[in-house]
Amino acid sequence: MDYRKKETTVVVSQKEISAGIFDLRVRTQAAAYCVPGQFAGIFPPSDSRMLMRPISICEANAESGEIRFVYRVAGEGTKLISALKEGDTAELLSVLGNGFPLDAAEGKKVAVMGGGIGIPPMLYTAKKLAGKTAETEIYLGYRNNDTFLASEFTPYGTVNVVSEDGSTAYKGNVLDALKERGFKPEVIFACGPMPMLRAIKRYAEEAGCIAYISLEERMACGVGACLGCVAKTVNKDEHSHVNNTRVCTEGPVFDSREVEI
Amino acid sequence: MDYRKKETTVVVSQKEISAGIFDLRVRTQAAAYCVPGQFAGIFPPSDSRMLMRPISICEANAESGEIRFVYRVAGEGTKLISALKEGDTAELLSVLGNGFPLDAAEGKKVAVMGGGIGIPPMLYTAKKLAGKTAETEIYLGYRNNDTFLASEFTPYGTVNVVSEDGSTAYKGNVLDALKERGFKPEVIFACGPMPMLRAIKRYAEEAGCIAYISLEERMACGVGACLGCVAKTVNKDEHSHVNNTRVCTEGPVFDSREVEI
Amino acid sequence: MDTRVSIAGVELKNPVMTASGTFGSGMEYGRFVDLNRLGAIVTKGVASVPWPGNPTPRVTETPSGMLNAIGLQNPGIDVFVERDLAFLKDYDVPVIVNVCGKTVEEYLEVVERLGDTSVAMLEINVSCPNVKEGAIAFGQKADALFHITEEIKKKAKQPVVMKLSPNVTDITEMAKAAEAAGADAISLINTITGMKIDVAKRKFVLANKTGGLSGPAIRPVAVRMVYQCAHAVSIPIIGMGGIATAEDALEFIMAGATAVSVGAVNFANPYATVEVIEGMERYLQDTHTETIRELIGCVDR
Amino acid sequence: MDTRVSIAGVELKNPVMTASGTFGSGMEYGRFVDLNRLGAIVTKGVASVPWPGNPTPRVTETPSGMLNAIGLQNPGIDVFVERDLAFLKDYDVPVIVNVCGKTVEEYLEVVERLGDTSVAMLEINVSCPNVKEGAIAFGQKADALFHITEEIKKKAKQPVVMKLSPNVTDITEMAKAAEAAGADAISLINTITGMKIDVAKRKFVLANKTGGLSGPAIRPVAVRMVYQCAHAVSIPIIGMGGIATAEDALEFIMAGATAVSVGAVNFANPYATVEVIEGMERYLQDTHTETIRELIGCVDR
Ligand SMILES: Cc1cc2nc3c(=O)[nH]c(=O)nc-3n(C[C@H](O)[C@H](O)[C@H](O)COP(=O)(O)OP(=O)(O)OC[C@H]3O[C@@H](n4cnc5c(N)ncnc54)[C@H](O)[C@@H]3O)c2cc1C
Ligand SMILES: Cc1cc2nc3c(=O)[nH]c(=O)nc-3n(C[C@H](O)[C@H](O)[C@H](O)COP(=O)(O)OP(=O)(O)OC[C@H]3O[C@@H](n4cnc5c(N)ncnc54)[C@H](O)[C@@H]3O)c2cc1C
Ligand SMILES: Cc1cc2nc3c(=O)[nH]c(=O)nc-3n(C[C@H](O)[C@H](O)[C@H](O)COP(=O)(O)O)c2cc1C
Ligand SMILES: Cc1cc2nc3c(=O)[nH]c(=O)nc-3n(C[C@H](O)[C@H](O)[C@H](O)COP(=O)(O)O)c2cc1C
Ligand code: FES
Ligand code: FES
Repeated sequence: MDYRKKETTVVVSQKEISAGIFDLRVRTQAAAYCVPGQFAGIFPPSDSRMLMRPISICEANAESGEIRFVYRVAGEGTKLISALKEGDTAELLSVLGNGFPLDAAEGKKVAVMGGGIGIPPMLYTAKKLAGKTAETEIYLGYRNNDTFLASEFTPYGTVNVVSEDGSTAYKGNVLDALKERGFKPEVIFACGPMPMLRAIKRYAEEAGCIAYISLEERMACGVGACLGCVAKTVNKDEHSHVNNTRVCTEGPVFDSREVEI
Repeated sequence: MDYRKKETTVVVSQKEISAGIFDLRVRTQAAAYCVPGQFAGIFPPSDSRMLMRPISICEANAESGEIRFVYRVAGEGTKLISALKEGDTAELLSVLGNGFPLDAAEGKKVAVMGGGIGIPPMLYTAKKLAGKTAETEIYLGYRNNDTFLASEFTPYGTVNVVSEDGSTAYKGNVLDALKERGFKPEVIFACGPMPMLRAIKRYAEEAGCIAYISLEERMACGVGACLGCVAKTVNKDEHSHVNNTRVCTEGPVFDSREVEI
Repeated sequence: MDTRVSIAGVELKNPVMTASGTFGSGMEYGRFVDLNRLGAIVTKGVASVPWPGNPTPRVTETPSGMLNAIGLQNPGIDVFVERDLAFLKDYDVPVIVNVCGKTVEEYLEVVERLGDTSVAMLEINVSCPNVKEGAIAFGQKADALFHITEEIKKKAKQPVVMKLSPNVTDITEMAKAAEAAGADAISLINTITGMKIDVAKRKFVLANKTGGLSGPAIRPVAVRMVYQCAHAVSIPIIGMGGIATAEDALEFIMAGATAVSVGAVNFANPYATVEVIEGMERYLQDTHTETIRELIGCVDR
Repeated sequence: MDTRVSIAGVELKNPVMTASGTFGSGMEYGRFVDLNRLGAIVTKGVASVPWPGNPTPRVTETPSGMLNAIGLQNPGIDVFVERDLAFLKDYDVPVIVNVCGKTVEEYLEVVERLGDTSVAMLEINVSCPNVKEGAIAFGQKADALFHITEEIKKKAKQPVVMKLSPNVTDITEMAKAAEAAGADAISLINTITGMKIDVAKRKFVLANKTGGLSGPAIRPVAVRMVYQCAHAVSIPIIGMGGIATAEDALEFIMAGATAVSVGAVNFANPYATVEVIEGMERYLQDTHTETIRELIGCVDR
């Protein structure tokens, strides 16, 4: 269960599934070694750009040998990546980081929560949790009714689609919906924008449940060497003993109690 | 007869016509404005490489709107250019420089001489001279019997293929062959390596004929602005009055008497 | 939407100039862009007499940049005034003449000759790394820079912009020396000294061995130096170094530059200057910013 | 074919090292390359006590380069000796420890602690642009550099390499100061101070505002400085700055470096170090060059 390589992969397909949101599938042996919550570094096809773009694994299929990424075009790098077409090659550094501790969900009431472009890794998470939990409720937060990926969650739990503008079933944020439904998870798995993760951290502390949250930080190496990507921790970190842990290797998934966000 | 643009052209075809020698055809309106001896700047498809690669026009066809280049892979830039395929785009700055003064050949005995990768522009030159001269003899110098392009010259004059290793009709250099044949040109048009051009300059002075030679120099702008590409001149140059003339705009073709090489 | 800026009393339609030595005197690029669209044209360095420059090769490419060792080839002030300034008179664009010399006297000669021309400003090149005498020698020591600036200010009829070299330990010292000596503005950065070796031939690529590095590669260094100078002096700053797009230009303005120059990128994209201007206009529009002047130094606000 | 070089009596299998701070202590990249293949491993800067480093964002990309403002986060010498040096003991590769500090005393503490370890050499980082105290303050003034070098030489049990900053007017002055104070070698260049601004947000991209520029963008500057130093001092030089390929590494060696370090490029290509070594071997073979040592400084021959 350990794979870490930089390699040239082949693009199986790429399409724009929503405005500015792309679904990219590549073929690589790494597909057999992924855990939900892990990510890959995709290098923009550009020889003036040195750094990879960390993108979460949205699905990985050992049989087909395919990894799927769903990402938003945020800047020049992702724009270049979005121009890749079937048959093109994509340089990938994978598999990076630690995924969600799925075992912690065994037999529990679980909330899977994703916000915005944090939703893709939660699809893979929900899928891998299927059958393991006592109950899975899925909360997906969007800005409006452009609810990319939402329909794909249906097989894996009760899906609650939340939007800021109220154009979906629930209005507000994912925690509003959870409270409205009166769901009381024992474990939360979450990825999304920082305000959402902060709210979840607070909620988990108050409600006495455990939340695993996936953090984002600027990265250079992706493998723990450069110390570029640290997050503040409550306790001394393993590596430098300075309450600054590496998101790329100790994360990106953390027990919300461990990090100061 | 004046066209100077940077534009995105479409690759019509590209093939390797000899080891490391490529034949690239692109579609551009510039094709209607070319004179033999002029060149274009081809930008390598790479966003870390700022400068164009000056490549002579090997043929231009106003009707089909195509320009043909024949070039050798010399370094990283030409290597990247050689990977372009039909349908790809190529960034081109053209049409650059002054071509051969074809009128000077009107009714004269003319030698068209090309050496190595200096041969491509001479094909276009020979073609455009056809019917204008009293007589055209063509001298093509190669290292060995890899005589790329030679057969294409046949319609335009008596072709004499020379090689350093003697594996073709004549052994030695193009001037050896000319002397061996006893041909006495009134005008020479030439492109090739510096030693060949130096020898032609000397020959022309001794034989009292006029030689137009095409020079190479490292270029940045290609349009006369940077003063990167100068050649030493006998008289004060037009631009800076310092006996340093710009190859990209005052050349690349010069009367051999004007330049110190 | 208002893109106007002014430097030492000279009004510019917009803050986008050409960098000296990369745009000739405008003639060559007039076929690609409408020169009247430019904020100003900064000409190639001109000396009191013609200079032949360095042997070739003079230019080569590096990752996201290039090295040049032109060595300030120029026709001298006489030809320049007769030909280049005459050509530029037909355009409605302020002309900034870049001045070079080997001694203070040589600089002064050019400055005085330009006194009764229509030239809008003088940019004094004390930072060219490619000539042995003069130039950078004045640009790497604060006292030498102070002295030459003072002398030039005594004779100059136009506002004086001192062009600083990045090849120094502390750029703010140089900026302060220029300001203290009366410079009306500073421009930066000139090129960073670099070298390239052809490992197949085991030879220097440039005949001059070293050359000046320019292009996008150096942009982060240039932005940093502009920011530092903006905090060290209160005269206006013309920022440059690797500007290719409006975003790049805005980085300099937000760091504290009043105007910017597009240099080596002209070679890669002869339309770059006007594209930067248009992109800037779009940025103002899209962000509902009334004037470009609001953005000067805004990164600190 | 012989790729061996020696620096201050330390024998290296080949001249290819890792640049401090880009390779951790080797652990992380041991999954990509065989650490035993390397000429030497240069570790991340270590101080007398743990340093937390700067706030994030600490890294960002620039054209053919990157900026970092890690701020020398490190676990301090105790953890470093127990964990990192212990890990490296299992490898047959010389270890060079990069040392940082805020005061001369702090540097000395680390140097002394390393005295009775198996460490092969010490690299003294007086050139990190990302911390406010210490570091670069010692690296931008010749007398300060002389002083700290002298003090360290008094206590050091291993050969001392002084790592120079490129953010100076004259790198040869610094090299000479280090040599005069007894340094056994110098390494250069550390990063060039740079800045990036997010024009959409009108904010600095890095929390620290400035960062150190590294990567291929700076290579021409680094090669030039190595060349200059090779002509100024006779102690060996470890060259670095944007090395990505064997050709790049050979540029430094031909300019006068005895060894080279691969830095930021490890992030783009984790196999870079070994690819550089292999490419160098191919070059020696293809050009019928017997030893890499013949190539040191050969551009002048
Ligand atoms: C562990 C992890 C997983 C992620 N998963 C996804 C995902 O599944 N889908 C998705 O759309 N996005 C994801 N992101 C965010 C994604 O990495 C950025 O949007 C992307 O790097 C932006 O690159 P760019 O070149 O388009 O932007 P630019 O702003 O041009 O990038 C410049 C530099 O900043 C870095 N950068 C910019 N924004 C971010 C960011 N938010 N996080 C980290 N680095 C950034 C880039 O990597 C690059 O090095 C993830 C980030 C992390 C850390
Ligand atoms: C007017 C003119 C016409 C030319 N016509 C042809 C042609 O028809 N066919 C052909 O094969 N070659 C031609 N050349 C040479 C061709 O430009 C170079 O071989 C090419 O630029 C090498 O680029 P590179 O990236 O592969 O090499 P690199 O060595 O990687 O290039 C690095 C830099 O050096 C420049 N450079 C390298 N070699 C030369 C050279 N010999 N002349 C000018 N610049 C050079 C490149 O343009 C680039 O800027 C011509 C040159 C000139 C000046
Ligand atoms: C080919 C070339 C010639 C230059 N000539 C001059 C000059 O004559 N005077 C001057 O002050 N700067 C000269 N420069 C420096 C530029 O004006 C500018 O300061 C530098 O290139 C950085 O900007 P850039 O990265 O946009 O090119 C020259 C630069 C280049 C590339
Ligand atoms: C992320 C990062 C961290 C660095 N940390 C250190 C350090 O701790 N000590 C040091 O002397 N240099 C440090 N450096 C500088 C490098 O060792 C090297 O001198 C510089 O990056 C130039 O080489 P490069 O272009 O190959 O990266 C660091 C560089 C980077 C990119
Ligand atoms: S990105 Fe380098 S340590 Fe995390
Ligand atoms: S290449 Fe710029 S003047 Fe000729």
